[in-house]
Amino acid sequence: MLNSTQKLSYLQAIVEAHREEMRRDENVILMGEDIAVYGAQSLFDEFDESRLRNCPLSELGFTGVGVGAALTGLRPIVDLTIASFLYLASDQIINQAAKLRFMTGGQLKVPLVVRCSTFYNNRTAAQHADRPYPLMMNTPGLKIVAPSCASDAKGLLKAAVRDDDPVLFFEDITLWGKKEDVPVDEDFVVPIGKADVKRAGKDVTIVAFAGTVPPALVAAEALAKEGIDAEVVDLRTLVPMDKETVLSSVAKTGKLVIVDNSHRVGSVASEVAAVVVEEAFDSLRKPIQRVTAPAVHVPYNARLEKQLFPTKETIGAAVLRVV
Amino acid sequence: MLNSTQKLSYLQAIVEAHREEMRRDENVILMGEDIAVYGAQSLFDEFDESRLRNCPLSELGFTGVGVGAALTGLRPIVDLTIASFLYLASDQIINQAAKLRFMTGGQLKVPLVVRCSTFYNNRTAAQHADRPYPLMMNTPGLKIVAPSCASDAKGLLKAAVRDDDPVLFFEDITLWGKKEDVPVDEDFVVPIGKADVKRAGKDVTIVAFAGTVPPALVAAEALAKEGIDAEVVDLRTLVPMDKETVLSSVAKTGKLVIVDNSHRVGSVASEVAAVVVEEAFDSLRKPIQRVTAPAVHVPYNARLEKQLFPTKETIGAAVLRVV
Amino acid sequence: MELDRDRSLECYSRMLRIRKFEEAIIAHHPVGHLSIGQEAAIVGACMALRDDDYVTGTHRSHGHPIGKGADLLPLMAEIFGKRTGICKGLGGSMHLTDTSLGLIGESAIVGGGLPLATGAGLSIQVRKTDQVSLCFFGDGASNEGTFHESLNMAAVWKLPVIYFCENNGYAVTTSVEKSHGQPDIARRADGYGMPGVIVDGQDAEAVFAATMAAVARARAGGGPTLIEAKTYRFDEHSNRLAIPIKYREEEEVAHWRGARDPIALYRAVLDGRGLAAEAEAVEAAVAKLTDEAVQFAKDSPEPEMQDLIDSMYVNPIHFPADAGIA
Amino acid sequence: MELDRDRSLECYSRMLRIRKFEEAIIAHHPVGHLSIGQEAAIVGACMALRDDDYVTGTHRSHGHPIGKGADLLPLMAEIFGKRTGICKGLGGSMHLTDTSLGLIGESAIVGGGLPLATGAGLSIQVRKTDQVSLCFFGDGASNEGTFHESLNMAAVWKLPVIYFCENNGYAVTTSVEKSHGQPDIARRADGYGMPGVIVDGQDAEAVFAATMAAVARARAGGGPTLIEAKTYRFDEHSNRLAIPIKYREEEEVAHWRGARDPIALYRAVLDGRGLAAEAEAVEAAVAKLTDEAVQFAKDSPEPEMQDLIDSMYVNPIHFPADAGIA
Ligand SMILES: Cc1ncc(C[n+]2csc(CCOP(=O)(O)OP(=O)(O)O)c2C)c(N)n1
Ligand SMILES: Cc1ncc(C[n+]2csc(CCOP(=O)(O)OP(=O)(O)O)c2C)c(N)n1
Ligand SMILES: [Mg+2]
Ligand SMILES: [Mg+2]
Repeated sequence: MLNSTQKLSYLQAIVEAHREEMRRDENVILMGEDIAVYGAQSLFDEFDESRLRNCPLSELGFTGVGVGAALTGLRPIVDLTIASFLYLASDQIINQAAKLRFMTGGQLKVPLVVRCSTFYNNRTAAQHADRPYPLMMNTPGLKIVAPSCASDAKGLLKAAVRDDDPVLFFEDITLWGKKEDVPVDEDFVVPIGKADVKRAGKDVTIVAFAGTVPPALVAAEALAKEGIDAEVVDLRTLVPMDKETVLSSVAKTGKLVIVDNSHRVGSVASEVAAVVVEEAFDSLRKPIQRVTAPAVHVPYNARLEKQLFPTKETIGAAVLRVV
Repeated sequence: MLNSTQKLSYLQAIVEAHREEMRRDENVILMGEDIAVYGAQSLFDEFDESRLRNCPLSELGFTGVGVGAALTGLRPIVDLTIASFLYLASDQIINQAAKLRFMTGGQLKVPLVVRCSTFYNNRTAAQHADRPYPLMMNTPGLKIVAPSCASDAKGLLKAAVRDDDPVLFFEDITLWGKKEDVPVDEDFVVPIGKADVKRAGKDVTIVAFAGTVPPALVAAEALAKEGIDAEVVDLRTLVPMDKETVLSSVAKTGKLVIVDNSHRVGSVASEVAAVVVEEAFDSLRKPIQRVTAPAVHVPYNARLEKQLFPTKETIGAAVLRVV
Repeated sequence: MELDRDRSLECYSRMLRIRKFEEAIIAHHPVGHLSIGQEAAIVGACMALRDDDYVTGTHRSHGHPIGKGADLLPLMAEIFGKRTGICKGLGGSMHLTDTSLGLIGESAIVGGGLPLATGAGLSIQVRKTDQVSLCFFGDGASNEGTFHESLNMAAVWKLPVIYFCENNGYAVTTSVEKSHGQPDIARRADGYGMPGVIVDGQDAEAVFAATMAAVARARAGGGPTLIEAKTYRFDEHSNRLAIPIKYREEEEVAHWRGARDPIALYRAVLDGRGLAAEAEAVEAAVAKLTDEAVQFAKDSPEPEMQDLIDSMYVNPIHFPADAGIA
Repeated sequence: MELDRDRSLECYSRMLRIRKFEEAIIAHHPVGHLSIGQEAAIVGACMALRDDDYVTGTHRSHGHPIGKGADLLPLMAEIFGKRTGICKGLGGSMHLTDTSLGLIGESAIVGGGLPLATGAGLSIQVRKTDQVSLCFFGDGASNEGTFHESLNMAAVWKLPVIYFCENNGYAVTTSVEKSHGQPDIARRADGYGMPGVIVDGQDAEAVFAATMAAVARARAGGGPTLIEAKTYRFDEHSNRLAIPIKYREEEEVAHWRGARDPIALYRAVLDGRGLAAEAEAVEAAVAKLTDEAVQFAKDSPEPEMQDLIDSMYVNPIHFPADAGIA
């Protein structure tokens, strides 16, 4: 099977990762609300309902149940479905999952994956459309990934399931349908903590992740036509961040544009900017540009909603401000 | 009473702010667990239990009750007591308090204050010692304040109670006992969104807030003896941040050290750094230094715990790296 | 409890307005979660309220404002995302909140409205008015922690709140049987020392009677009540969500649609009271009103970025300057 | 249910170990929340468990590991914040978690242990072992949303979980009467379709019997039980918290301390069974053990930054390099 690939959408790749990991290890289970509705119905053909738990609407409770199960031999994947529900579960993730190993002096481990999907540009308005990537970045003990394509989604989810520490997995629904050739190797994993240079370039660094990678790549192609050679670094992991890849790209280009669908203040982009200005100040030749959603809520009206998120145009414009 | 002052501790100043605002407006109420234990017992002498609600242990619920009360004519102050419990209440703050005005097209307002206290350096270990300032910075619609002294605590709390938007008020227990002359004027308010230059200087800017201001000031005095004239800017409000004061200080000094008790990754310090590198790049002459708690949890052991937080020594050392 | 002639026709009209409003949505702008099948539960409850009583609702938000008597035009414009919408096109289908009639939030966060309604109850008690607060929520929502925390607080403090569960048997694809330790949500009330009442949610006047009793108790200072109306959602969970599995039997759906349609049932009641002609007049009026609402929505302009900005803060600070709006 | 001779002496020993351990804390290192007065509830419950059964606890964390039979020395060292502590001095007084005896977390977030214990129950069910999971929590914790969500899930899924409420009448200064819609926490079980049992928490063997029944039910696949042990905290909420108000009557405290001391009561039971001499031997042994524990704690070294670093991750990535450790 090595080296063969399979055309899968981002969401199918996620489901495949479940299937392979559930086959590999009978301690892997999936928990969440209406599992079948969120893409995983085909798993019911192969696995028992005991390992596919449709949960009551109790996000804090079932996330904590996942933690307790992880403490006692299982490797649960908890699907919170829409990322705007993460707040409800945040106490069990921050105060329990991220801390229990530490607080017990290393006696315990919490091999838990928490999935959630950012549901923006989908006309569901402010209570469904958050992209709360930054929410848990400040919490030590957690790993946070946010893939931008089907292969990375599959490989990172498999890495997350195999990791003995808790991992928060952000999916991007604007990518759910995007198809790609995905490795079928059942041991294909994408390492947590490694960024990926999705396009090499020498004039400017564009750091992006999740749903901002596709427009960043399109912007880079458009800029290439104007003779500007942009490097697009896909973070893939938000925590622990692959500083090395970002810093060495900036060392080369001297200019940095960070693209992030989260709101501007306290964003992932802010963290990247802080790291770079602290550690690569001497390579920086221009002000860092953060291209983010503005600090306003997401409206229902689709035309307005669309205006909030970074596009190839706003990314391109930011690059033009610094090259 | 104008211009007179009264010696009050930080916690007493907070209680005085409650007293004055509760006298001024009968719609102001206080809700929380064991109110009397958290400093406000003297309010019971003056106000009815109807306005001083000892709540069951239901943080998400009673915070949401505060939101509902704010929507319908009251101006509740919800005391979550220890900031580590904020996660439990975060959904009602983020998805309701911060969004309801927006989502109803401006029909509603949410004059709510949520208090919580950062409980670090207090030997209570990781589940009590968080300083989750960054947690809600990414949420539009909220205002977030974190005073560093008794006067600011009183003035900002009064401003928060009078504000028609939801305000999150972070207290710092390492400051609770610190006394100061506090204005007794019942209309003394400290405006939200305004930083305060706590010490003027020309060589380097130290941005601090809450419990990091006292060691920053001590460090600045020590540096003065070595001929380094540091300016200490107390942010006071984290969101909406007073960029102007920070940027004009950096324009003068060209060097920036940010001191923040939150964990390093995704910290308040990161946001300040991002703003400055974006908007004042040309004035910056040295790498920005973030002096923060490291990205590890807070241990019970007091000697180790103490090593995690910025001190006058680590602040001084950071300044010396850039001057 | 029988409604008098005028109120019974108003009740019928509101139920019909929900039905026709949503049929128009299906025809003209298919978004959102429909209340078709649940009209008697919603309107029966609202008929027991005054205009100044508070209501919180859910993602299934169309019925509640209509039940409370709201004007259809701004509601329909909201569905279309227009500036003339009740929420300026910013809230949309899950959030039809008409505050002029005491609605204080339709929460698309399941269970999110329970504390809000409880807070309105607290506010009433502190301000010493004789209003009440009614909280609509679903069977699924009753498993959220907010349900527990809210009902307990209301019971301890004897708040004037009516917790009204629209138990339609399912939360998306998950049945009450598969998600609740036992299926009668009202039975949970006893744990809080609160009365729990089960009522036929397809019978508008039965719902009205149960709610009237709870409202009377609340206004008299007797504290909260939990009412569980057994009802049914005729359509799928949401117009916009494909459901890849079969989670309820076709016969079950057919039975409720056929034998338990609350509008048909109430029409029969009105007929029995000799009000057939009046009911027909209501039907004509509602049809006309719905058409008007669709036309109004279609003709209305979309909101602009400035509307969005204006809706963020009462007291903006460094805003919008520092918000990073492109 | 009467414990046999050896088990009754073990029960007495564990109760006494809790008492003496905490008296030593008061004398030598006054931190934390004491379980004095609640020993029968804790130990009675633990006597019904096997070593491989799971337990979660609370901020009042000393009793649970001792009740489960843990070695006192690492527990005392933890109180002192030492490297030889059960949690290397990182967890401390509210978190005495000895995982070798199935303890999987003493949560200082009130209510935080309820989902963890439920998750252990799920794990048992998926892995098909015959273990059970027992969750200690307080009366105050029963008002957290996690209580509701956990009990309901356990009931739906028939998980082998015993929810054991140490109802000591107060959460800090707030009485059950002022914070619960009605004061019997066990009465909430019915809402989840789960048995709810009230037991005298000062009577070790009564608690043992009630827990044995719940454990048997759980092991047999019968699902969860809620047990409420009515007990009392003899001391203040925490050694470290000044309480500026009077929230309980001195007579009440005196009554429980005098007439309802679980250790005195159980000693009388043993005496009645002719085990006075054996009980005295237990007392001597516990006194000696406690002294040893204090000495061990005093003599032990403090943890270093490296211990802290080593405890963060199983699989560290860019760590500690990027953590910003000074
Ligand atoms: C906190 C939260 N969890 C999950 C969802 C996704 N969701 C939307 S509606 C719904 C089902 C709600 O069921 P119920 O309360 O019975 O209301 P109904 O849809 O039947 O009217 C779910 C799971 C949500 N919006 N909020
Ligand atoms: C979520 C949360 N809220 C508040 C607190 C502060 N607190 C610590 S113990 C306690 C009282 C707990 O009462 P109960 O559950 O009855 O346990 P007891 O202390 O009586 O053993 C409170 C309010 C906390 N630690 N966690
Ligand atoms: Mg339902
Ligand atoms: Mg208690």
